[in-house]
Amino acid sequence: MTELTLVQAVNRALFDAMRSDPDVLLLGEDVGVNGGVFRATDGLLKEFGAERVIDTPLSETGIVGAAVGMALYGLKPVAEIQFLDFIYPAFDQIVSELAKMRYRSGGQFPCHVVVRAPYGGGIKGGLYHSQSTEAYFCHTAGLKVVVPSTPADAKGLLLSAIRDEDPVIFLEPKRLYRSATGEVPDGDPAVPLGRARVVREGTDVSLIAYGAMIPPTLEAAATLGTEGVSAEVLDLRTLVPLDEKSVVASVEKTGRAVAVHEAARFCGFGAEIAALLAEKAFYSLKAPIGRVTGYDTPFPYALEQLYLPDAPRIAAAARAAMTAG
Amino acid sequence: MTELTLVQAVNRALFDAMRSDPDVLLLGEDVGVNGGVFRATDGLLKEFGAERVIDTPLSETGIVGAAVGMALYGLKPVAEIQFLDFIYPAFDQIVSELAKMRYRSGGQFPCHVVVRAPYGGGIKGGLYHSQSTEAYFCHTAGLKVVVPSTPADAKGLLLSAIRDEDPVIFLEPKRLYRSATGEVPDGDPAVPLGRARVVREGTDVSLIAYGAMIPPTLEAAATLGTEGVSAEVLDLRTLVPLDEKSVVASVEKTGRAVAVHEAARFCGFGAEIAALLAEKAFYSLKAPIGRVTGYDTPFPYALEQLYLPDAPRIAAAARAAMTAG
Amino acid sequence: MTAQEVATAVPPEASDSFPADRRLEAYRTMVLARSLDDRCIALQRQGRIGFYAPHAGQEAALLGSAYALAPDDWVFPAYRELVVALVRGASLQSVVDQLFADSGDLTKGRQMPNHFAFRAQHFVSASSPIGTQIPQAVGAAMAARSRQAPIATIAYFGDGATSSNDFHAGMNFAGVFRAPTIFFCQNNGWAISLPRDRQTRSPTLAGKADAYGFPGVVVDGNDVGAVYTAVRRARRRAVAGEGPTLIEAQVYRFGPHSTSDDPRRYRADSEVESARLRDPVHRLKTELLSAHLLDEAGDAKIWEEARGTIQGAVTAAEAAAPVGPLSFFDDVYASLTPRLAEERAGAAAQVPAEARRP
Amino acid sequence: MTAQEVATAVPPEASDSFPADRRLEAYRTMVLARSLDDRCIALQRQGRIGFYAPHAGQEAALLGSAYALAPDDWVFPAYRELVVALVRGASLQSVVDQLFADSGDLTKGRQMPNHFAFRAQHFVSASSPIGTQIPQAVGAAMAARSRQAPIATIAYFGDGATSSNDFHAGMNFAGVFRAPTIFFCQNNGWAISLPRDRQTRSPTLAGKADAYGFPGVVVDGNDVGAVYTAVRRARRRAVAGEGPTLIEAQVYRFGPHSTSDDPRRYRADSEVESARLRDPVHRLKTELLSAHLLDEAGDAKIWEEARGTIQGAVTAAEAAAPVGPLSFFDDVYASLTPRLAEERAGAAAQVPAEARRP
Ligand SMILES: Cc1ncc(C[n+]2csc(CCOP(=O)(O)OP(=O)(O)O)c2C)c(N)n1
Ligand SMILES: Cc1ncc(C[n+]2csc(CCOP(=O)(O)OP(=O)(O)O)c2C)c(N)n1
Ligand SMILES: [Mg+2]
Ligand SMILES: [Mg+2]
Repeated sequence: MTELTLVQAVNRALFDAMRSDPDVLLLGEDVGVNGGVFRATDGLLKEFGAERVIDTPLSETGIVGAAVGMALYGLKPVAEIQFLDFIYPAFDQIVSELAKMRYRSGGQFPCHVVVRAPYGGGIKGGLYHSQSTEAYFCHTAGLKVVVPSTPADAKGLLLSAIRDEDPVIFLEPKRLYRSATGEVPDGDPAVPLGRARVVREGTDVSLIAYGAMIPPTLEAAATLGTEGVSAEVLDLRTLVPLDEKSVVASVEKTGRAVAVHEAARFCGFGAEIAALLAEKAFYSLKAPIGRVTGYDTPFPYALEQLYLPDAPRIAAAARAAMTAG
Repeated sequence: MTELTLVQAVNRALFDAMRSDPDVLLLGEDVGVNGGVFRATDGLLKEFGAERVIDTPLSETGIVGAAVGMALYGLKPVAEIQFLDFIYPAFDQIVSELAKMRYRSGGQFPCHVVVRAPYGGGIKGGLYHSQSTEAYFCHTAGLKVVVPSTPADAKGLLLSAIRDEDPVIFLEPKRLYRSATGEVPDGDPAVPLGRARVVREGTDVSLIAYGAMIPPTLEAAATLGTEGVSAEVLDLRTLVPLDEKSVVASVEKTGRAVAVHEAARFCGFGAEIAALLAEKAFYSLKAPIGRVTGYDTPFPYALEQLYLPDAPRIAAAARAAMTAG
Repeated sequence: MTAQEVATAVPPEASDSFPADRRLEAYRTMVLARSLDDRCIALQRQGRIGFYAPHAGQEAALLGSAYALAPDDWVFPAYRELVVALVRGASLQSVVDQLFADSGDLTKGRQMPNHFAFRAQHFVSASSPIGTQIPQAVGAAMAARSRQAPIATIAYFGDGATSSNDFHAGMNFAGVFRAPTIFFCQNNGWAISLPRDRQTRSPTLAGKADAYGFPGVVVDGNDVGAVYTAVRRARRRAVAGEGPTLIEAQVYRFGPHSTSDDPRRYRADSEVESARLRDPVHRLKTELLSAHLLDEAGDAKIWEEARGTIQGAVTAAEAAAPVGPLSFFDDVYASLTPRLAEERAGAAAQVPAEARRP
Repeated sequence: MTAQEVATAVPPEASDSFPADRRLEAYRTMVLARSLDDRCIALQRQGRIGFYAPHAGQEAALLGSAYALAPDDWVFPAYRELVVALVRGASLQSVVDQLFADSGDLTKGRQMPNHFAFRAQHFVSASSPIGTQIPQAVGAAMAARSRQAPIATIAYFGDGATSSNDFHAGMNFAGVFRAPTIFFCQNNGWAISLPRDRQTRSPTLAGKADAYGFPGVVVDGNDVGAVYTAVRRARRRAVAGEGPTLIEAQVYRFGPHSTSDDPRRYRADSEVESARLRDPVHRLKTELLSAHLLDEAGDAKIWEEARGTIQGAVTAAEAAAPVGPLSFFDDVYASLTPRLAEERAGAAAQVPAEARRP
């Protein structure tokens, strides 16, 4: 076990994956000499050389397009998009190519690429350094979508993502890059994709969150605890494939649910959670399903703290669920 | 009144808009000399000339990027994307620029562009001529999203979209381009954005659909009628801003809801409908909320009829809602 | 040194010439290709296949390039390259099965006709979005080099595709990383209704390579030998580590863009007629006739054989079983996710009984 | 005729030269710009503003181009062009208010520092995604022409942006439609840590214009007069209906990419030092000194005045009210949608009382 920050855990996972598999390689803007603008790839160029840690021109289309070609040939590229906000020039390659390659070829051409991207607000990044548009990718059949919230998960899930056979969009909560620290197993702590984690058990209300929303959700749960409300906190970890069973089981137990994410509300991931529960946990529901999310505006700069869900908003939604009906 | 097909109604709306406002212009691939691959822009080049009906190079980035610039300068461009499946090269211009221009400039630079695109399956188009990815745009604050289902609405909503002050993604159900015919008012039949339409009244279950899903939904409602189930059919027409009131009111009346769309289910628009109802119509709900949608696979070719929701699947979901509990 | 000069600077080798002993075989394949085109348009008109994108007028460019490649090279096609797949060893039957989307279709009936994928032939899955294969070909080339495989990759695309994002990205990456990639642009004069001159003001498409720091060459795409030589040389450059080449093969699309297109709306028949004077099939035939490798009787037989072969494949395809009714749930991921398994079970309950028969 | 030759073929005019009577004013602005840069980096280090992207080293390119434009021209900036806004009449206060995101900020505190928008100056809203302004500038130029407005649009971007999709699309559209657009590329040698030579193998960036059929010119971006002349001529071409021009102004970024960047990770101090020998501020000063339009005492006063002016603006910004706490719901659409109205009401209930004070 080593105490690491989340970004250090990402870095370790990349080191481990590249050491254990010569087919793994990295490409992206500023990932080599500069070690990544968040230092996630620090030291990798030195150890693995410029054929495996590739500083690319400023083209996300090129980064993902080339990664797709590399994967077709048999390598395991890990592409970095500097900020999730800058992934859209690669959107066509991701949704039209990467997501559909195995399918459209009748299984002849699997195409395993991991696309890493820091996402989310809380760093005063304004409209273009704060976005959280995981729903676009979750709605795209063929992609897996993973969001860690702790250093241990960041390492374990990234290792699993790199070893998976399917394309994975791996979203790193940049707000937690340095603020989240924790013990990380040294060996090979692969954390399986597709399994949610109960971070805190509870019986009255299920708070369903992921990524950078886990800390404020836990804070809300603690506050609720002092008020005699027992909140269960679920960290989804993998959005696709979603661990539906764990979500449904939690709400069957508690009867109340609040979905939390920082992305805009309308057609956000919380809508899928609500829809899932309104279908499969309907008879257990004791209260309307709450959503605590970013607002349906672009991500603001000066007022980001009002935009972002925080513990008081999450607790308020849980209280509303408790008193409903 | 004139009897028109849906694509003819689109064509009429473009004629009317361009005749009444010299600032309206069109651009896209094959829209001029060829009159559009579906003939939606037939005859426009001849009447309005090459400065207002612009055949562009093969670049959706260029089409939308240029349209944004034209709108900033004060014109009202209507950009055609040949198939919704090919909009992704323009995704960055749409979500990063078009959607956010007014906001990020503090209201100084409104940017009114209509992006028209035929969408949806049923024409044996396979993965890349059948998509229905409205959810991407609905999740993007700053965009309005409109989907007509009849010739009269196609004309009326397109006129409203062109006269609106905000960017509009206007999705045309290509499967209905020629198969849907109907009376279309001649004058200026603007149909306001943001209002759903009750296509068929009912008391037992609300079927909530839009675009090309309206005909099979009506067919299902008719079948249900013969079984003594009174189904209400709501045509949303505008997905953003959604007419939440009408949706909630219908389900408050019926107590049961089935959302229908051809897009993939996971994080699709139906999730938002379900989430809305699970929040705001919770106490009226008598049964789990159903979703009849495309499956979570890419859009197939040979088996598209099994992929697409049809009247039997919709009716089955409504029956399930009736017998639930 | 301009791009043109750089390309010329690659010293010619004897092996750059189209092998004389394969010219008749090439002609046979060309006739097969042309006949297949005619037949497929008819099949589509009869409603027996759903769509078709013809290659008539582009056969010499397709064949010349295909013959110049090595078996281990990787092909990144657009949608008019079925002849390339045939030259690389894909069976005519598997091509026709794809058009019919039957159970013999290696793409399992998932794609529209013309969107082939032949793993064994390193013929990568085609998609409809224009240009996306271009940076992929570059990535595969980089991957091959990093594994020390002495191969090249080739990306096929049209004049219209030069306007795409992916062309720019792929060309630039190839230049920067000196990828062993051949960019093979078939300039057939049109992108649906947009003529080449409205696609870009670049004097030639080949000249666009300058912007990425590597050579571009124009070649007469009706001349199978000239195309072969251009691709051989580009391939040698690539494998020798000298980097990519852009080849612009100037051809003409004789037919409609696809069976959904009516070219009379945007171009004069006379333009087509004059282009047909340079018909690559006719040209190779004339060459073979004057080299006494072929006579008219032999030619007639070749055409007849081609039609017969095609008829056999079509008959077999029409007799083939359809794809399994729930097969469209497979291959989304390496294995079914719980959600897909549930959806599949739901669909199984809905599929009408008659469709469920194999 | 190569692109270079075409550009040279535009006949020179007297008005192409930087007006002698504005050189001192230009120097004053340059000093203001440099001083503002230094001050803003300090403000960011002190945590008083959130971010800053410096322009030091690029002042002559910025000023030379800005002075060459007409008031009705439209500017499509990247994020280092605040000097251009100043030359066009935006107040220093409004620039500083944007950096502080206070209630004087015309962008209402919505964007990070350096992402300006000044409607009155036709200075279009900047965004972070690289290159997106380029086709927009082309569209605006097409719109202006269709309204018979005798203006040009100018798109500012960096060397890195030449790899973007939008560069390719915008350049190609401009060529095809002969748009009256000036593409002004400030090649400052770096795109964060990627040096120009790894960005593309194109010998010059200006040469990329060939691929789109219009001229490209290289200009010494440290020479305000040379930049002015190049932009004047490109503007005349544009307004005369002769189409676009790409200008590559060769400059050097003295500072970090932004306050988030540590350039020592990727470049040697010695490289910066040698670039500083060509400092554009120093160069213009030397010119003015030798033309006896300035002496050292006058220079010192200019610097002192600049610092004073900046201090005044900073003081005012720090005293300004913050933006209204619920203002972030405005301007998503022309008017609040029902959903946003509801969300706004919900947020109002949550905003702590102290934040609600104006
Ligand atoms: C991104 C994208 N936009 C639009 C289309 C529609 N479309 C299909 S083929 C085509 C023209 C392609 O022209 P070219 O590249 O010259 O190839 P050709 O068909 O002539 O072989 C267009 C516009 C598409 N498939 N993909
Ligand atoms: C699409 C996109 N990808 C990545 C980034 C991150 N990024 C910000 S500035 C920059 C480098 C830009 O270089 P250049 O165009 O030369 O402009 P300069 O900063 O040198 O003025 C990068 C990669 C971005 N803003 N947008
Ligand atoms: Mg073509
Ligand atoms: Mg730069």
